[in-house]
Amino acid sequence: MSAPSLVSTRNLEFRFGARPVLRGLNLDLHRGESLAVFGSNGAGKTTLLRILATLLRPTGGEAFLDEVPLSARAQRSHLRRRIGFLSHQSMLYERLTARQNLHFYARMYGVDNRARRCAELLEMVELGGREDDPVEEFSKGMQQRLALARALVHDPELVLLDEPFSGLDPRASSRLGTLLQDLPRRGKAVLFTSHHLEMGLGVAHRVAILSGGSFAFDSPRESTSLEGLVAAYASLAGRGA
Amino acid sequence: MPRWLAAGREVAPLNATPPALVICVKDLQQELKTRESFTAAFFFALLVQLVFSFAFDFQSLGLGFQDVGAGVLWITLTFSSILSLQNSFVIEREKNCLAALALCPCDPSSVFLGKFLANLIFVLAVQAFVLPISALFFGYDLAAVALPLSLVVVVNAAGFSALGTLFAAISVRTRRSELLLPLLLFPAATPVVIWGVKATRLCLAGRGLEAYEYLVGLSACFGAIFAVAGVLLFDYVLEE
Amino acid sequence: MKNLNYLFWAYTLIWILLAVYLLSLSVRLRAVASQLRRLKSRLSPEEKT
Amino acid sequence: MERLDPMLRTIELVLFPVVAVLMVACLYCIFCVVPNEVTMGAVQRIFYFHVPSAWVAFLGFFVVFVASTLYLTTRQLVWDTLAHAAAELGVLFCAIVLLSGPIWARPAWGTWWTWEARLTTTLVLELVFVAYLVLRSQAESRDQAARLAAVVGIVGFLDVPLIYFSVKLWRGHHPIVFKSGGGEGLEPAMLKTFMLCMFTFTLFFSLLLALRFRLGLLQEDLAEIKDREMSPGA
Repeated sequence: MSAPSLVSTRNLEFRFGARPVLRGLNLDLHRGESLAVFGSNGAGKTTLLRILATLLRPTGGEAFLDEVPLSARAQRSHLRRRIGFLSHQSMLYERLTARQNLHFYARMYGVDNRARRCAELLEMVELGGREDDPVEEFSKGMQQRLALARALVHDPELVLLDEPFSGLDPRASSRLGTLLQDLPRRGKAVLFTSHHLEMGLGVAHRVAILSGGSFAFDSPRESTSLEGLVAAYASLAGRGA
Repeated sequence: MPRWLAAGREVAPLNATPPALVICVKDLQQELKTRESFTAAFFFALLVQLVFSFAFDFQSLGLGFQDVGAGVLWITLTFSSILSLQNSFVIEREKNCLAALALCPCDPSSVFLGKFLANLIFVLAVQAFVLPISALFFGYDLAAVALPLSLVVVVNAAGFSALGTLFAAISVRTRRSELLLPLLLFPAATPVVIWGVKATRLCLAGRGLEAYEYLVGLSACFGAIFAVAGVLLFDYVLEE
Repeated sequence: MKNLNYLFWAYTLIWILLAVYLLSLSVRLRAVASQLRRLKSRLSPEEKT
Repeated sequence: MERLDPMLRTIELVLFPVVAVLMVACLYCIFCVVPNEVTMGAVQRIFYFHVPSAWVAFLGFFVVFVASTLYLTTRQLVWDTLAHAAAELGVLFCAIVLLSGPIWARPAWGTWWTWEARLTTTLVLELVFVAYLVLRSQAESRDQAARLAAVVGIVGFLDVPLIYFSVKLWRGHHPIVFKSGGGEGLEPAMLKTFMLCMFTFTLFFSLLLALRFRLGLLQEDLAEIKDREMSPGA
């Protein structure tokens, strides 16, 4: 691919205290591409996502969105408008209704046509009809779906999802899978982490394994078999941080 | 010139609601739904007054309310404010909404201003209910001093909330935030409490505004200083 | 000279406070330094390999 | 940090004998040279330690302020280590002020504690910076402790004049400490001794700061080595 990548990192490093989490991680992700990142617990998947979401600042190296360094302070709000982030925690206000939550974030991101956008998203995550119920009455899966809608409320170009499949029933999982395939078609770049190798491989254009602080395995889907991925994961993920 | 520099700072569209206001409205919505902050602060304020009337038996000691009333009112206000300040950020921490706020494409100072505004409104709402009740309890004429007293309360509560919002955001990031907030806030808020008590005492004694306008001015300065400090420093508090 | 006992206690207390702090400083310094030495000696052979 | 350690050691080595000699000189002056104050008697001699302690405590809080600002602008943890060291010393010297103040107040005013402006300000400041130290101990990570503490350090320092002014408005009178027999101002011996004490305490503070700073740096090294040990393949 010759077009410049939407998101890239050069020698990204992150230390927690003195403990290195990421070491010299290089990543390139283009528009219209999705990448599934696997790795054992503590491999730094979440850290990577949080850095790309501008929530953490790397201790070394730099990450770029469209060649703009993520640390560029003057550009920060501009950058953040283009990034959507789904974290482990739902980032929803439990006492507010689904609609109020979405409207709040839509306002914060300055989304035009708020009402329509929110209705659209609620429909997409199949929460139509429940939009005026407080989030605390939702099941885990419903909350996860609403959290996903929240992350997409401002139609971000870069979509970062941390374990999006967790807490979803099979039906919702397959819906999410369809969505993750649909987003790249609309020119978005998607990066998500998962424990579920098969699901990730089925959805993403590329799969990568994070081990030892950088990508130890990074390959397009076409040239990866599930058996190969499982074998690679088994040999790499055991190697600690 | 690199492309990212040329792109220029993005300006929010004019018709958009300022983020600070959006946050404040969100907090009010939440509070209207549950009333948990108000209920807790209100009943706590009543309890404090109750304990005071037990502790200082005004009637048999022959104390008038203007002698100790200012102190009672300020202890009530500061202690109950701590509760709502705490709650205001505990709510944000529950599902890590704090991170979502930090990620919003607005200036971190807007988050501070929004939370500050919402906190101030809570404190004043609680006071609006507590003051009449304390007037009933302690038998002083609230109507006669209502206007100057509310000026004193508004200005000093603003100063207290400005510093309190900053410190609540700090303490909520630590383990045992509920212990840390009073520990941080009470000593640092000494000035605004002293000036508030002094002004309230003069006010309750029926003195004219000119007798304590300098105190109100000083409290306003206190509020301004820490509001500016909050605006400038909140970025570091929000950062993960 | 009046109030000599107050003077005596004031200086005694100040010196006790300072001594306690200095003692805690030296204890902490020594503990950290010895731990550092231990760790370094344990680490260095590993690093050579 | 490798650069700082020998420098701090040198400072300590140079300052230690100087401070020791000066401290002895101070004590000699305070107890053998200076005349008795007329109204307060011997107890006035507390002030040769009381006032310099207060000065040094404020100096400590000022260092916290400067180091905190530098930390937030440069993000070098060294500055935070310095701020932590200075805060601890500020709290220590504040405690000395709070200890020696009442001992003087008892014979002079007949009461242990008085809500007098400077004493109260010192108490409030002590509480602010004790809270600062508690905050540090309760933070979830080193970086977070540094960032949050820096904000509190800056805000706490901005608060100092406000606290002093407010307490002064609330309660007045601090004693005039140096009034000698003649009434024509300060006795020269008193002034000289006082200046000597101020100078000695400043150096003493610097010595302690260097020691405490070095301790902080060593602790940092230690934590780093421990972290590195826990993460394999480093």
